[in-house]
Amino acid sequence: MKIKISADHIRLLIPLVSLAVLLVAVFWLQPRAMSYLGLNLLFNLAVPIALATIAQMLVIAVNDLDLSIGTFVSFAACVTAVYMPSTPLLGIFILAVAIAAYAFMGMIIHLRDLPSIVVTLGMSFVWGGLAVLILPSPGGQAPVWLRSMMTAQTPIIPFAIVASLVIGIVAHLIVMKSTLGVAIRGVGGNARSVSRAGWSVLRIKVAAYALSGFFSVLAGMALVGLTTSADANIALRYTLLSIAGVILGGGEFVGGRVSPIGAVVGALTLTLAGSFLSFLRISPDWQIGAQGAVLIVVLGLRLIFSRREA
Amino acid sequence: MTTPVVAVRGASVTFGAVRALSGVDLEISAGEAVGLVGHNGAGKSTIVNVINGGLTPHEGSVSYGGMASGMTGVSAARAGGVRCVFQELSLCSNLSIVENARLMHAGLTGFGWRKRALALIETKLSEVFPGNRVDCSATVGTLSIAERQMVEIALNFLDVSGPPKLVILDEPTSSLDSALAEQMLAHVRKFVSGGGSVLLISHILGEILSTSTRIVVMKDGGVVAARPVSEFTGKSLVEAMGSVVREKTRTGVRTVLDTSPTVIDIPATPRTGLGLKARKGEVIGLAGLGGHGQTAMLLALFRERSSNWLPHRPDEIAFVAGDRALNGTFPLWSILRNLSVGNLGALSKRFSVHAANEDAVGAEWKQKTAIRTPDMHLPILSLSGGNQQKVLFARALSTPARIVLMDDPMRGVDIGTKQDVYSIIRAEAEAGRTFIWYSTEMDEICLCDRVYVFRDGAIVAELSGDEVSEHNVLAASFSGEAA
Amino acid sequence: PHAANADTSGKKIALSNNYAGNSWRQAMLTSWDKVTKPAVAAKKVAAADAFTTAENQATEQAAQIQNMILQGYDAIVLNAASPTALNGAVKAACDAGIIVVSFDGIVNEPCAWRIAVNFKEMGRSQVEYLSKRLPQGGNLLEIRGLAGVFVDDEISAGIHEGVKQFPQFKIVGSVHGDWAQDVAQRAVAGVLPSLPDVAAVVTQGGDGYGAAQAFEAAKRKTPIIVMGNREDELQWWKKQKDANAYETMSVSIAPGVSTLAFWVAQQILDGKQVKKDLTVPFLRIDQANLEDNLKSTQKGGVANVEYSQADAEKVIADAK
Amino acid sequence: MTIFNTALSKPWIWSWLAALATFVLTVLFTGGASTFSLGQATLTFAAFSVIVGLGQMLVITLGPGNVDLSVPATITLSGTLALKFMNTDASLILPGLLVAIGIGLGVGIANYGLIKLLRIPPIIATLSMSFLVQSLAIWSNRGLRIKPPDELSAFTTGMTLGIPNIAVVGLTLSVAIWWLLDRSIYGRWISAIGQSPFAARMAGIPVDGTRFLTYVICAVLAALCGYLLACFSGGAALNMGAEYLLMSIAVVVIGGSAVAGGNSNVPGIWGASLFMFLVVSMLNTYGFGAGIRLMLTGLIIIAVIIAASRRVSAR
Ligand SMILES: Nc1ncnc2c1ncn2[C@@H]1O[C@H](COP(=O)(O)OP(=O)(O)OP(=O)(O)O)[C@@H](O)[C@H]1O
Ligand SMILES: Nc1ncnc2c1ncn2[C@@H]1O[C@H](COP(=O)(O)OP(=O)(O)OP(=O)(O)O)[C@@H](O)[C@H]1O
Ligand SMILES: [Mg+2]
Ligand SMILES: [Mg+2]
Repeated sequence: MKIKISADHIRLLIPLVSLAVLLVAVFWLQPRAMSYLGLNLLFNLAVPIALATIAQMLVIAVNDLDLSIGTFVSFAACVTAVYMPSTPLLGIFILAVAIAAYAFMGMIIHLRDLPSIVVTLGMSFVWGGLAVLILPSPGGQAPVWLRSMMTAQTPIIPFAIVASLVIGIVAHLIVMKSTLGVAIRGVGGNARSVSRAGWSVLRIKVAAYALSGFFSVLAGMALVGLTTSADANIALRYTLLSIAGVILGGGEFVGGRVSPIGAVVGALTLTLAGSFLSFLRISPDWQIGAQGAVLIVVLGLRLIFSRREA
Repeated sequence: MTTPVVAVRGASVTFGAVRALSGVDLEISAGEAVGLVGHNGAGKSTIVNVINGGLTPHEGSVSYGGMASGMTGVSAARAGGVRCVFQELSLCSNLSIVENARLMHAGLTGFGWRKRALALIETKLSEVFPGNRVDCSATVGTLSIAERQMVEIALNFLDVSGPPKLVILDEPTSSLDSALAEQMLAHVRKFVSGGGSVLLISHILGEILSTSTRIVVMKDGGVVAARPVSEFTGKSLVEAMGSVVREKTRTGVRTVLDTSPTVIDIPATPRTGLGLKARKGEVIGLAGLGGHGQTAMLLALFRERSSNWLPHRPDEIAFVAGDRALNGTFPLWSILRNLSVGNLGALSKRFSVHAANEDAVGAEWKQKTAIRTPDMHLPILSLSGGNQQKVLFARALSTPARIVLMDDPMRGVDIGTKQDVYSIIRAEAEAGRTFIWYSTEMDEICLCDRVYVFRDGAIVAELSGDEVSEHNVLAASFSGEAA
Repeated sequence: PHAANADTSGKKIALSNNYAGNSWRQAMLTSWDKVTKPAVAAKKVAAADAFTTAENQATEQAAQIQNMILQGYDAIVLNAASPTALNGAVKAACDAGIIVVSFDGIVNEPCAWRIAVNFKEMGRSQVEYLSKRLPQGGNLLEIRGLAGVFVDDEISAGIHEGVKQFPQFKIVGSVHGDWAQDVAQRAVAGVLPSLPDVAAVVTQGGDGYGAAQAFEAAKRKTPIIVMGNREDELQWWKKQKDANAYETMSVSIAPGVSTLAFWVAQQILDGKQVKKDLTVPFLRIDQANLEDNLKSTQKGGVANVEYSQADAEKVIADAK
Repeated sequence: MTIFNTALSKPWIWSWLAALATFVLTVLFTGGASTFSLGQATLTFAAFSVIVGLGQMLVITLGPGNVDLSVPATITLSGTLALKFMNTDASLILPGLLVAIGIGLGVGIANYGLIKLLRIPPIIATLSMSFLVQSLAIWSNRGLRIKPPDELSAFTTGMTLGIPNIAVVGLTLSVAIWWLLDRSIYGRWISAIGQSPFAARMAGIPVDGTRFLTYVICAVLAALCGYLLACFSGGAALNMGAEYLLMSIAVVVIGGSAVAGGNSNVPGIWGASLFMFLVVSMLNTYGFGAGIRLMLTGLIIIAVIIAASRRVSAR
């Protein structure tokens, strides 16, 4: 009698519908995009964004916000491009230390009860500074294996789509299915009751931040694989993109309500929105404004479903 | 002689200037149901926190089942088989019931734990609350408050790796209606007769008297009486708590009301043919089982009569929340600010809040509603649950509002204060205020001039004057389907 | 003159631009518009569309280029956010048979053409000029651009080279002005109180006026500030020149170089053999031609030159 | 009274201490010679951050997720349009100011319109709006720099009794906002909303009206800052606001306002604004390269916030 649509399904439905609508619009404007090559070109730059969005989502899941993701991904990209081709061990070591620094940041935030926004804002300067030190002017080089991985010709389905699917599923398993994921979201929902149940909220938060750092590192590496080189400012915009991606994907800033698949879909949607505008060929004066308009329209779609949320 | 499940010896706890516990001894043995009563702020929740390891006493000790006292804190308590249903709901509302169970029970590991957990919860839930209609695969956020409370209770009785030895229930029935409360108490009795032990806290003395084997009375941070239940009567229990029982103050039908002007008039719904009408000076009760639309109606009434865009006219309507954490208190603020926020306009000159006026109003209501605090400038969260509720009450009553909406406002308020508030309500009603009062307690419903009974989101019966009685309300609550 | 003269009237050219947030870029877009509109009307090419990304980011520009591949452009004229980070997308475009011509912000992917300005020389020449004005040397304040960006690094390297060449100069302070007047003003005002006497300010363009303002606010003697061809800088210079015979020079790349890139792309589409690396001189203004340049510069804009098809042919021929 | 008030007033102390320390360190570099001129420069530039920071603070006080990212674009648009409107004509100074304020009103109304009508989270709504506003600025003037009227330019760069006029303006606005926040009913309202919008609604607070007003005030302050900044630096540039995105947020949080909303303070904004200018000046003065400079800036911010945190948790 009653059709059971849970809040979680709605959360996922909205981004999927937005993506589908945009995709139809893009195909209509540019039928050439409807091909193996076309889909790859449309979506391959969404792969690092999707990874960064997952990283942001992990932090949002524990009710924090990470303003340093953009500079951290840039930093990871610089390390990858500078050290990975010649001295991979050193590169891996630096990245591992960076992930540990992320975990440490989570620890400080929890122990001192600091606002994550301020700490990550401060860290964004630190990562930016380190990136400039490592790579004062653009350059470096993608390691061959990374380049060939990111430009792989997968059968039938383009690599960009395969990669997005894999990212979504892995993140879903970690965040929605594993015990650690339950604990992470539990801390976002009600940290007090998680600690009353005998868990160490500190350890959970540290794990969330470490995972976030790990996904950010992957984002940086994927980015270098696509662009073939790095610079210190390469991913600054990922901070806002990743936040927008999480929200677009149905996540909420507080309360541990997140959706990994939604986040990946959100990242794809954001990327596609940019292409959609290119294909519309608006006057250069208004191209920037049109990006805003598209964001508004895509998020406005949520209104259609909002009667249920209210 | 068996070793006690938990033994608290000489525990003292202080919060700044407040001495919440002073040298309390408490032992609970297997097969015992200990009822814990006391006024708001007596220290009941504090001793609960000491027992479950969340709070280390500043003096004294806690030990579990004679275990070596090497372990401390929450993990020691859990290892000792202590489970706790807290006064405020404490599930993660963004997680599913199953996931909450996973967080609560470390034993739920390994492949397929979700399936196992689901089965365990479904069994336990229908064991404690037979005939419930809770969807055990749902996310907690989609459940009503009563359902959440039911789930939380069931989760704490869950037998994952060994049954719980001691279950602490801190005002577990405050958001349950009487039928559900009775089911829960029945389960407690069964659990205790099976060798488990329970610490039950409630302000509803009937529950304590009917369920406990032993009653401990607390007052101002200390234990003042601890005797088997057979040595107490309702009256002696109240006296032990330090309050005086007053006669029921029902004054009979006040006929003057029939001529006073109508202040609220909600047209009849076609389904049941009944609407809601309230006159100046009336106390209207909203009754029925919990979760049948009473809160929704109060929220709608308030929204309708107050603007979301323009400053509110405080002489129109005021609201007393029942769910403090959700829509009542402002946690960063002092007690005083929490109280004065409802009527800032009257305390201000040219939009600027006048500190002296504010202090005066604070002092007046601190005294009127007996808020237990040394200083109204302390944070609101330093108050016990019941005292926070009094602040919300004072917030509404200190406005000149003609209509006061009350959403089960006496949750967790002790009996002495309740009686004070009842008489304030009476006096204010006589002075011309209208009260719309949703309550889950039958005693309170019986104090109202007129009562509307709710079922499935609509009014199914209107009772007035002498028709207002427990029997009639219950009959109307359950008769909906036949009509 | 050459054998293969393909018809370019059916060819579509796109401008990929990564930033529109300053007057230089706006002048660049205006020049593009001014030159390509008549070219399209005269059926020299079928289309010359300009695209700008919302944020100054290599990743967004890479996506933009990939979209242009899908849109079927025959050539892409590119002012790149990064000399290397677009290489993946540029390679993909080349592989799809698209001509890529980069200018100002050039890319180092070998398949693309580059119309470069010798930024290093631009920096070095500033010091050389100063050595003539101040033979005895003095203290320099360096205002740099945006940290981590190629152009900033190049010009700064040139300046340091110049200082090595003319060791009577010493850089006593270096701040990042992000190529913006107000940022430069803020940064200079912050270090100025702790600096010794400054004889001259070497800049990267777009920051000279801010520096002048900061010196004025600190009530310090105005040093020789090398300007960057912005109209307000020239205007200020003119005022100082008239009042107290103030002397300096101004140097920057002309925004109209976008139109040169357009014609070069057209020539390549036309089948011309064009060397991969072309250079254009930077646009320098001196005491003598200040008034002329001021007259021809739009109020509030940047000193500019636009290129014709003939200019492009000449540049190509010269490079041979 | 006293316990509560002193506890509340503590979080901002740390940004002031940090500002003082950086000031002393910078001045020491020159053996004290630069005290006065550095002080003046600091006051001037800090005042701009203060003006936008005040508005941002009110918005952040509204609770988690509330932040106005359209501040930079609003600064740019109001600077551009006001200067274009005045076109160096001194008689249009006041109407020009009204144009700037009008732009602030417009952006604020539009921001809240998106948030309320389309239920878009504020971060994204104001980000989208900033793109639109930036486009408007590009379209309206294409980046041409028009000079401010001479009188206005003299006022914005001038001093009164040795204090920069801009700082006087900033101070006046700060006092006004401090009154709003600490003394007025409106201040209680935004604090309540920041703690729990639902509880605020049920306490009879006009939640939408208050939030609307807050977003409008923030945009108007940004527009005012744009007007002054454009006049101060001799013309509007399309990127003149970019600096103030991170800056406006940083001064609020470093100043000790609770990011979770509900609790904020005005003196902290000043301390943090002075500090943010001084820290860059100090590192520039000591001649650090860009990389080291950025790193140290970040580490100092974190150190300040850790030092401040002990106070906050003792409350
Ligand atoms: N975190 C705290 N900070 C300061 N004071 C506190 C704190 N927690 C409790 N108190 C004080 O300790 C005393 C005991 O509180 P407790 O919560 O144990 O009362 P209670 O008996 O559970 O009351 P109620 O029936 O209202 O729930 C009260 O006076 C309360 O104000
Ligand atoms: N305290 C509250 N604050 C906010 N929303 C509430 C509250 N209580 C109920 N609601 C919402 O009001 C609507 C009606 O709720 P419901 O029918 O359960 O009211 P009720 O019968 O008073 O319930 P209860 O007895 O649990 O308070 C639901 O959408 C619910 O989410
Ligand atoms: Mg209690
Ligand atoms: Mg209710």
